[in-house]
Amino acid sequence: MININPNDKKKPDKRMTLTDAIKTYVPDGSMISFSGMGGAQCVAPTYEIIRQGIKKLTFVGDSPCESGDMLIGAGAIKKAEIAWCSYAVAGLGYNYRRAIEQKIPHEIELVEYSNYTIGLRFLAGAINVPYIPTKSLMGSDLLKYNEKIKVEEDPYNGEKVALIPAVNPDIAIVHVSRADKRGNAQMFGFSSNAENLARAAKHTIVTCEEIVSTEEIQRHPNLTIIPEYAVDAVVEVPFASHPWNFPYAYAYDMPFHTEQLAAFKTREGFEKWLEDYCFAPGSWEGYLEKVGYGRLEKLRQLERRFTKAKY
Amino acid sequence: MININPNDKKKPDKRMTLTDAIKTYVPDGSMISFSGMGGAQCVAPTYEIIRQGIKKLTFVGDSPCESGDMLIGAGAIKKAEIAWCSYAVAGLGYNYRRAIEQKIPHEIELVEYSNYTIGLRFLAGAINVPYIPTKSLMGSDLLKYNEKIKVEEDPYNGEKVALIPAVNPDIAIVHVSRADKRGNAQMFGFSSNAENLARAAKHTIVTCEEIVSTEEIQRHPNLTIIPEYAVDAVVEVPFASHPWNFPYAYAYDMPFHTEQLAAFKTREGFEKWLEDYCFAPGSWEGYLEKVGYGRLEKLRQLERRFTKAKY
Amino acid sequence: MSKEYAQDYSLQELLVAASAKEIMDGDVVFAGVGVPTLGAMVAKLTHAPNVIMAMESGSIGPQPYRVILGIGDNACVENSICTTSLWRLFSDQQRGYFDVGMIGGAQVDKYGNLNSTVIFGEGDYYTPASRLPGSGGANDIASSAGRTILTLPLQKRRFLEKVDYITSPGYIDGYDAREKHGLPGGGPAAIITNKCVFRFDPTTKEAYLYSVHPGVTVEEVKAEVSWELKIADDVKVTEPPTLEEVRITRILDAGQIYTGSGLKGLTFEKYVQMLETSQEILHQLF
Amino acid sequence: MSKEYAQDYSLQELLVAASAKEIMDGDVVFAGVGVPTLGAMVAKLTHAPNVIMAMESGSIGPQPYRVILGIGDNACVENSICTTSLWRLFSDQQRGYFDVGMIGGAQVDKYGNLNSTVIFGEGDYYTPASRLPGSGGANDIASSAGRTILTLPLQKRRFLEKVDYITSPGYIDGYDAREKHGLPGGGPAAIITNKCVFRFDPTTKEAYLYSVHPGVTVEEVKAEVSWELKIADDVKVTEPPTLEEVRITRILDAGQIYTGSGLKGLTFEKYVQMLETSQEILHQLF
Repeated sequence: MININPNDKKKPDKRMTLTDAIKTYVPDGSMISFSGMGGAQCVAPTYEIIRQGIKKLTFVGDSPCESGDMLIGAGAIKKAEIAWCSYAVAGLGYNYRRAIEQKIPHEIELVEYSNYTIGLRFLAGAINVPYIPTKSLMGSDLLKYNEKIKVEEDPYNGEKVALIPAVNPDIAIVHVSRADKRGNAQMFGFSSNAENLARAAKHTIVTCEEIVSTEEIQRHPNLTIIPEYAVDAVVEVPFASHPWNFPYAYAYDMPFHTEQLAAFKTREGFEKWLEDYCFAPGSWEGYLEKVGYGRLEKLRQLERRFTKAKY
Repeated sequence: MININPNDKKKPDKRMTLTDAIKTYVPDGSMISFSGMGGAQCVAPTYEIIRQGIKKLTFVGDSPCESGDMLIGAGAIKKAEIAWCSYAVAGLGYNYRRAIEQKIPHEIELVEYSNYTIGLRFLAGAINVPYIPTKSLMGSDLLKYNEKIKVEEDPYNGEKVALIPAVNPDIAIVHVSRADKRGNAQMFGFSSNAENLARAAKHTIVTCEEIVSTEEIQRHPNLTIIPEYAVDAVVEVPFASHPWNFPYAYAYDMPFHTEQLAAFKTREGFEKWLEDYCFAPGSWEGYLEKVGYGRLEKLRQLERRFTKAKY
Repeated sequence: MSKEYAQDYSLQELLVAASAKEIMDGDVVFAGVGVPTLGAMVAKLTHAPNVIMAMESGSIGPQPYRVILGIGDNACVENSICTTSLWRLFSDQQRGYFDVGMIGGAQVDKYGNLNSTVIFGEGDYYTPASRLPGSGGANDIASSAGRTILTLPLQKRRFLEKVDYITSPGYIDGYDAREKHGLPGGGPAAIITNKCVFRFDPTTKEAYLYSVHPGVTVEEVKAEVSWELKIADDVKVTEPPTLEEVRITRILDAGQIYTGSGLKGLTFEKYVQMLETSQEILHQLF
Repeated sequence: MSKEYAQDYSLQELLVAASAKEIMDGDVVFAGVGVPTLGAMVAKLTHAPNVIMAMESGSIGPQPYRVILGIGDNACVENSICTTSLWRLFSDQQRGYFDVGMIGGAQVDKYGNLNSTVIFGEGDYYTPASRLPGSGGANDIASSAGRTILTLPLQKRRFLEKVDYITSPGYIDGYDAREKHGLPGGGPAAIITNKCVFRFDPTTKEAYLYSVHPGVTVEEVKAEVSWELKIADDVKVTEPPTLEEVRITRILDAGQIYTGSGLKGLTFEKYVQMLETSQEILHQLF
């Protein structure tokens, strides 16, 4: 289905625009995954996918916020294999609920896991084994409605284990603190499932707050969570997680998020939001312009009062 | 067998001497594992275990040098579950060879894995699952002589996989760059299997080149490879890997190692070495004194010319 | 330290204090955002200074000078002792390192099984009356944490003989069912509600009424439970929050995000100010 | 770039150059210490600037200003792009990210199966004539690397119809045996010896004589192989090292640790001096 140059991972310079990266690596019908958990979400790529009108995606992820709920609302997702879909403190996953409860904008197929077992799917995919056993999910109804999870007695001690199948998405989008143009990706703070996502996927786009030199990467090799050989494209996208926080970079924009989620409560509100914040601005730069660089700078300053990367 | 206070992992101050840590956590008959690969080896703990005359250990490790070969030579090991035993450039595992070929000082039981599959045993132990599948070992004779590895067709795609059993040693000894007194352990450079060893084991001794404050740990939380809740004891042991190198700390003492290995070629040479470098000095400090602090300082300076931790 | 109880406190503040009391010094606490995080922070700042909070995103042991606004908020990274990945954090839980997990849900049954996935209503799993967010990490916490604390409002439609869907197993169908299913964690220790606290029979693993909050009667509780509720021989009155617990809760959540109506009408300016101020005030606590 | 061949070179230098030529630009190379690492470094400094070396200890992409003295030497960390753990590095190999693995052994057979575990002699696995170090990571490299390059000295007692013990599978018993056993890697591409280079028949997967080193005859090679050796129709002469390759090899291993007798009589002072000098000289190469 995807017909991408398999040698892209060997390129010494993988820099692209967000638009081109999505256009190249995310055809209709792809199986896709995103990094982020709570904070550090892939909001900019989500908006770009919606702008490009990509459809029929299979979404695999732990607890998506924008990337799950907004893509569902935009009608981009055919099937979701997830553990949770909502927005935490600021509001609920209204698009997700509308899709399941009322088939708006259309029906989606749903396969449920827990956060840990989605993490194990990526781990299994990253290390290239068909499954990893776990002790989660036992005695729950997740087993009843997910036929891909097999319960077995382990051949060593006869313990009950659930086998969690590997996943190898067509494309992973991972947002990190910084990367060089070859794709060596470094993260300050928690890294969600980024390291395994990037390796599990057939193709990987690294978006980063900042592109740095390879020399800078070499100064702190312990921070590299994804080496260049697992990466197809590198895109510099500052504030890519707004309104979410990004560790050591900018604080959570909760007032903005609250307003956004209030709009998402109705289908009309969501559609108007897409028009105002996704289509009309035309690009992520346009979105940031609309949010206001003054506000963004304030979020950056605010975060610096609390944390500053000391690497 | 081991009767250790299960609440040791909760202590806010876990500092001990090397002697006390080994005395407390390594009774005769323990199953034991060490960190290190090529460099960063646990040499000081190895000497201490020999000095204390501990016996009948089951040793589980990837490619041990001193910790495998010297403990075998000292008659401390009953059974070894390993992938390799030698010393790389400076010489071979003469004690290991003597034990297998001539039962000197006594017979040992041997179960062989590869480096990766030993790594997977620790990973499985660390995440508390009975096994992890792999594609290593297929078509090799390791399968023929190791009945613990089971080959199966995976229930998803019918691919052949080898199941690698978890291991949960009684005690892990892990040597890292630095730790705080609570046991938060940080490593500069490669970390071998340290992070999984520490978690797989029932009890874990962290030795470190330097004890630092918790505030220093908090400045760089991305470098913490083992959190305090997995640690029972913390021991500051500078130059614990000599004659091996330790990343960002001191260079490899190859001339010393070459001399050491030349001595190990004969049983008499090995026994004299133990007398001169292990028993007579009476402690690791005594060993370092005998090596010479001037020489050690030179190795530290030498390394600084090439690498210096920039965290 | 003699305990001085607060006279003036809200129900949310009582819940925070009750959660805090479930935590012992040295516990590693898998804390969700809101009352659980506040409870863990209050515990850390009162009787349990060695508490370590584990946050789902991969942050361990944060000591933030601001209120935590999400499991992946930057506050979770602030002064943490380890920032790592999601799978590693959950693996550490499966290994048995996490003593307490705190989870909520929409429905619970008498064996402490929680539903946070779907309300069937007239329909079923595929065509539910109401779709909830799903398990997230709740199932994994329920499976592997040393013990779990469940929090949800006491309402008859929530306290059911049998939940529509078991998202997070409690004691399943009681007795040794957890062992039979191979679950490594210890199961629920308590259900904390807005009116009372339930605990579990050590043999049957059925929930019973352990204490009622000040001013609440046993009958009021029974009226909101769908099964024939067992009552402790000596039902206690839930210990009210101490002055110190209330004081710290109010400092931690000065903006009343979790303990009041702080989210309403929160302008950007007020929000920035709230965080900036909290940094100054919280420095006094640590 | 026209190639100027060296006239004056040692056998070890030829082996380094031959190893280097097996590496393509952009390859990720799982390199053991000695000739493989030197070969990979020479490749990186000549025709393959984008080579990435993966070192077993968990270091990826080092660019050291000194000779690498072990797979876990600090030189492996120097200017690396990523330092991680052993299991992660090997997992990346199992995932298919490593293009070339270089391994040696004590015995090899006509299907490229390697033995680095035991020489049975009159005995067996449990009572061997000679105990070798074992697999280490060799089995994993042989299982999963995109292709493998085998290096060992050409001797009749080493080149056997059947090895005593398969530590690292080549093509097992030929044809599609690797696929049948589920091995993800491509298998051996070449055996480089002190006298010649073998490659493998694309169908039968049997080793055949591909080239002889300058001055070596086909008969000399056949005399050191225990099976009925197949010979290429057009046996080549192994390409000698270029002037540039020899020059760089001599700079990289100025102390002749791997390409001469540098280990003999190495005093501490000479050793320190060797490393200090290498730093200065190597800065000219990068």
